[in-house]
Amino acid sequence: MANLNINIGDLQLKNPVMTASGTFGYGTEYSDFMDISRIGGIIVKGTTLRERQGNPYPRLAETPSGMLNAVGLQNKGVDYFVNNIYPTIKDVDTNVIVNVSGSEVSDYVATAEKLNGLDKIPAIELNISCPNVKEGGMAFGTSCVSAVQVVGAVRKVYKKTLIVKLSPNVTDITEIARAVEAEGADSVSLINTLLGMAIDAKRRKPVLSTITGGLSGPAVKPVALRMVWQVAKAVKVPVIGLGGIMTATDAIEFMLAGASAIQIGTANFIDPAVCVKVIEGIESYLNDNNFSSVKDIIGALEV
Amino acid sequence: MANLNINIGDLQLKNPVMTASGTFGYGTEYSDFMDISRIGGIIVKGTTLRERQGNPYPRLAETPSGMLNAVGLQNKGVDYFVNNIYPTIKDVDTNVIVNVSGSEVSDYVATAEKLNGLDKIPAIELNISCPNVKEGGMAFGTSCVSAVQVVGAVRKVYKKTLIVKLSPNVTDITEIARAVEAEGADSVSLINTLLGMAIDAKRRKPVLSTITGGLSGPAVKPVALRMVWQVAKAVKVPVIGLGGIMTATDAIEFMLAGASAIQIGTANFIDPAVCVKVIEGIESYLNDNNFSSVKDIIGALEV
Amino acid sequence: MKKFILDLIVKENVRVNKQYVLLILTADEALPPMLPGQFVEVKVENSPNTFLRRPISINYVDYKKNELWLLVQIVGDGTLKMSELKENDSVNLILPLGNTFTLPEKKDSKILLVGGGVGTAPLLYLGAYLKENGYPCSFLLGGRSKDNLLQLCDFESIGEVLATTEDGSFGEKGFVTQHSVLNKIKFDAIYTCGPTPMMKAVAEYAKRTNTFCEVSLENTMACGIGACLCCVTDTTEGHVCVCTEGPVFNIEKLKW
Amino acid sequence: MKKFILDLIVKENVRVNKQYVLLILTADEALPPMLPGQFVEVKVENSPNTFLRRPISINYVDYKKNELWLLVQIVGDGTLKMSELKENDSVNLILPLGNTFTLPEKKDSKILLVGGGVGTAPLLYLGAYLKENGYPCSFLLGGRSKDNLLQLCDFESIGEVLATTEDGSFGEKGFVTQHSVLNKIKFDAIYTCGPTPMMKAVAEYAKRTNTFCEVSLENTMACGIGACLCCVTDTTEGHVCVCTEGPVFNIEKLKW
Ligand SMILES: Cc1cc2nc3c(=O)[nH]c(=O)nc-3n(C[C@H](O)[C@H](O)[C@H](O)COP(=O)(O)OP(=O)(O)OC[C@H]3O[C@@H](n4cnc5c(N)ncnc54)[C@H](O)[C@@H]3O)c2cc1C
Ligand SMILES: Cc1cc2nc3c(=O)[nH]c(=O)nc-3n(C[C@H](O)[C@H](O)[C@H](O)COP(=O)(O)OP(=O)(O)OC[C@H]3O[C@@H](n4cnc5c(N)ncnc54)[C@H](O)[C@@H]3O)c2cc1C
Ligand SMILES: Cc1cc2nc3c(=O)[nH]c(=O)nc-3n(C[C@H](O)[C@H](O)[C@H](O)COP(=O)(O)O)c2cc1C
Ligand SMILES: Cc1cc2nc3c(=O)[nH]c(=O)nc-3n(C[C@H](O)[C@H](O)[C@H](O)COP(=O)(O)O)c2cc1C
Ligand code: FES
Ligand code: FES
Repeated sequence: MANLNINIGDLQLKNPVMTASGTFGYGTEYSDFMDISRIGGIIVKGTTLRERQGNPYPRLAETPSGMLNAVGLQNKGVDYFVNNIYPTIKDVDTNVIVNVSGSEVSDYVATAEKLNGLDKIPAIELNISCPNVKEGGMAFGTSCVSAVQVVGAVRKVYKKTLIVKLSPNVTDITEIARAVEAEGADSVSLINTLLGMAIDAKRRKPVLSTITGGLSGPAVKPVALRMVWQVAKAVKVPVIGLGGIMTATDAIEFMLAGASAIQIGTANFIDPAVCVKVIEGIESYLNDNNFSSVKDIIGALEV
Repeated sequence: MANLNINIGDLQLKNPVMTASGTFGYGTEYSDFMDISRIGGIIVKGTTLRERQGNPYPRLAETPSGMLNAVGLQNKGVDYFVNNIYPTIKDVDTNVIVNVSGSEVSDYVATAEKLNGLDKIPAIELNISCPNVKEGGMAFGTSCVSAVQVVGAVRKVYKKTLIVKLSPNVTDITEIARAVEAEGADSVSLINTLLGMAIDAKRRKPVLSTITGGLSGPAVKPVALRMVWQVAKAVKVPVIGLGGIMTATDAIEFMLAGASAIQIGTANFIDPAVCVKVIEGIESYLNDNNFSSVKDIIGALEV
Repeated sequence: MKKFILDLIVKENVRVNKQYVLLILTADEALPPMLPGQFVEVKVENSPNTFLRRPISINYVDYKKNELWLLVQIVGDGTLKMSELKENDSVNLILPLGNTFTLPEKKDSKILLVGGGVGTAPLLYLGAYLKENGYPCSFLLGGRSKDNLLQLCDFESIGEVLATTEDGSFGEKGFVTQHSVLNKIKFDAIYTCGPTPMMKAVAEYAKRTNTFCEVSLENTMACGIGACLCCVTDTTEGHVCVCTEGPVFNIEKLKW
Repeated sequence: MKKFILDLIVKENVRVNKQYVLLILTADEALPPMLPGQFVEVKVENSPNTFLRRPISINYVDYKKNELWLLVQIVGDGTLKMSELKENDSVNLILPLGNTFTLPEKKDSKILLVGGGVGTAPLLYLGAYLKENGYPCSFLLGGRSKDNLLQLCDFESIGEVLATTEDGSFGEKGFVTQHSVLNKIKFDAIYTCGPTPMMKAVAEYAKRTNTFCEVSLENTMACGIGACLCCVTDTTEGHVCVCTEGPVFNIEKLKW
């Protein structure tokens, strides 16, 4: 039996499969469908300093092999998370990781500080790549200067594993990856959604209330895979790959490209039990191909 | 009957439907399937100063709702085009436009100069966005400085309609669009392919000989639509929209987002007669919605 | 309520008319408990244009026959493919999803179920459920013409059926909110599902007459289980998910 | 040759074995002329994983019955969906595509057609075409076991059939290039289609024995008509498109 353990900084994963923020609620939504403690890590909803109502409806457009969302970080704020949600999820026997977002550097810092004290939250993922909010969000992740500011500031106050989630809406993602690595990020995760748009030709209106939204799903997989490949060569910290993963084969492709772990997002909507299937599929692949550890396939692409 | 005429600079199109470079050969390949003179404009293969063999096989990977290609500008060079191909296509009763690529600014200039003399070529499209060549190509289109260099230099020697084809692999496409507009481009066309990658998990090898390739087809439509929307607001010259157009409805979406004309690429492979269907579909839409001219829907999105 | 991912079997696909099919699904194992107002998320196979699951209301559950009924209106590729399902085909569902209607306290309440178009789908199961629990109810169904009134016989077997058609081909001529019963009887509870303009008109009537009223909303959905936050509606409590806090809402809570 | 986009009708879908089906297609109008070695591009419907058309060789054309035969090996989603086509289903094809084999000048030439796996598909039509034009030919077919030798009866009705199987269950045991006939007879022309290693071995034999030899290549294709330049193979003349300058190539031209 192949060993599926993977470490991301100090974070110990029982397997490389995590859930992508914003697609898995707080985990409990999926517990009817599978044993969620089997998942390597659960990255919960984007959390901000203060409560956010998110964007108006409609927030969703279906696209060829994908979807656009414009949720806009709806959440009840970090205090509510700490007081009301954390107690209900802290005993899930896996890593619960909080995805943190903000409109100002100080928001990120304040939110990270509050999460730093939570025993059962071993890591946070800094979302500097949300395309669906007017201020902050993606703006931080599309220039090295601002990415460095926010990561540097959070690194000072946050002592556990710090993952930084990168935006694909950039000319050179390796530049940003290297910049946040230099600021002390323990890992980078990519990709967040691609900025896209849908139009209803009949009504001559945008489908989304915000006109543009974030594209996810299999449609983006080729772009995500390319970026993971580029970033894995550019940085020394472990890379977490995501974008359009639907099957174990997809997950394996990301790991071959250089990802140490992967996240599953949109696929959860199509099959709420997909995470365990991917874990099992990776295990079979390793066994069938005589790999003793999942580490053996990280970056193992023959080029 | 709605009027379908559109002008792009001095270029007069009988309708806004063109074919995308590299997907329609020299046009004649499709003449068994439809009357190609009905198409508004035929943009022929990427042409370079000297003959190019392109990249090794494999050059193609199928992806969810799309494909990756790594052709790498295989063509026999501009002299061969002028002497051998031009004579066979110059009498097609539509606009034949040459897509021009190069590895150095001087290549672009020399190629454009040779094409400037051809009577029946009313326009060229400068490809500063090919992701499949090592030198030049996309590199020119991902920084304002280099885009300005090549467009400025070609503008000096090329007197007819100059279209510049933009790369979507950038942080801010409007910046590049404005820069090339300032250098005298008569129009911008977008998007070229998104840089992507495909992996064969079984063989643990990249699918393409070049590892990465260009993503096209419906998968990229949401990104293309968003970029056309952004660029149409940012520049005054007409915008030509493309990326994943399969149907008349798709084409209309691009025009509502601000495109004055559109190009059809990958869809030609699925249905070699798609261009005339799109033309007819646009005409029906205009008639059904009481628009007297196709110009009425350009940028007519209600936001 | 515990949710399941199940592969059900098509027992029968009844062509109701050009636009509608009734899918009668079954399974080897007993179907789990489901409440009126709840819905399922259908995985559509063989449809390149259908990436996400499709939400469909629970039209009826026959526990004795172990049948789940879905009434499907063909509007796009996803529903078209559902309508082409054949006997013994397998179809993957997540169920049961969403909340349910709030029943009145008193069994002798005057209850009206108002439906239009495919919105009548959840009302059949609601009516049957009310009846089973000892609540008599009446139906007020609206459509463009008689052809658009679906499952009339099924409704009639449960309670009184009132109707309006725009062309007068059945029941009273006009819209549901113009039906004479609304001037004659003061109902204790109204439950409604149908096109938004219809539900808004019903809600207005309920507010005017101070009647308890719940509406069942539609919305575009991705997950159906409260994970994605794509399906919100604006309420007095802010944005809430239609898939978990709805689809059934008291009109007092909506910002209509 | 003029190319067409045609909707053909499935007249019969013959299950050859677990891995193979034979699609017999027809049309109301007379099928256009097609040559051996040419192929069609099939549009696969209802398959979310199949975006591009799929190239399939012309297996046989029966102009009298107005039938086009396609022999399909199920390897992925596209060919699986093709294998599920039912009588009277419509299937959209672009045809005829590619070049053809070069026939010898002399009718009494000794001709051998060597095929393996699904690569025997174009050889049936080539054999029939040769026969019709007065050229006798022999077939040398290879497979893992007898089950893998397809359409044996059809081949036998055209000419002599020699075979090799890896397990010896039919013909001689071994690979096609080990067949004894190759040591006994000096052929004037060899045409081959099958797995690349097999074709390379045949080409080597042909070169060694100085025999005229054409191979039919496979390749991943997008357009099938020479427009996209995705399907190149490396030749003495540089990169050329398999879909237009092939699929049939003289081995002298290939860089094997
Ligand atoms: C809780 C709930 C219960 C539902 N119950 C039923 C039911 O019992 N029977 C039934 O037939 N349908 C029901 N629907 C609607 C059904 O989900 C949609 O009709 C279906 O998703 C359309 O899928 P499609 O692929 O056929 O159409 P698409 O190709 O997705 O869309 C076709 C057209 O329909 C419109 N459309 C798509 N989805 C919706 C929607 N949710 N509401 C309104 N318009 C839409 C699109 O804008 C487009 O114009 C319900 C929806 C919800 C949210
Ligand atoms: C000129 C030509 C003629 C052909 N004639 C026939 C024929 O008569 N009968 C027949 O069954 N097949 C034929 N093929 C092969 C056929 O096109 C492929 O098997 C088919 O495209 C696979 O589609 P799929 O969706 O089922 O598999 P996919 O899901 O696309 O692929 C499944 C597996 O098959 C491999 N594969 C895909 N395409 C090819 C290919 N072209 N060659 C080799 N491996 C491939 C993939 O790498 C993958 O491992 C021909 C191919 C060409 C180029
Ligand atoms: C509905 C939805 C909500 C999302 N919310 C967040 C979020 O709050 N924070 C974040 O970092 N990413 C968010 N994302 C992005 C995903 O985490 C992921 O990066 C992206 O969807 C690509 O992966 P996928 O193709 O597997 O979905 C969201 C995506 C979707 C579809
Ligand atoms: C096989 C192939 C070859 C291409 N070659 C060129 C080229 O030579 N020059 C160019 O500017 N774009 C080239 N492109 C890009 C297309 O012109 C177009 O920008 C892109 O495919 C997006 O449009 P689509 O989704 O409609 O195909 C090529 C695309 C494909 C698929
Ligand atoms: S559909 Fe995902 S939260 Fe409602
Ligand atoms: S498949 Fe397009 S050129 Fe051959």
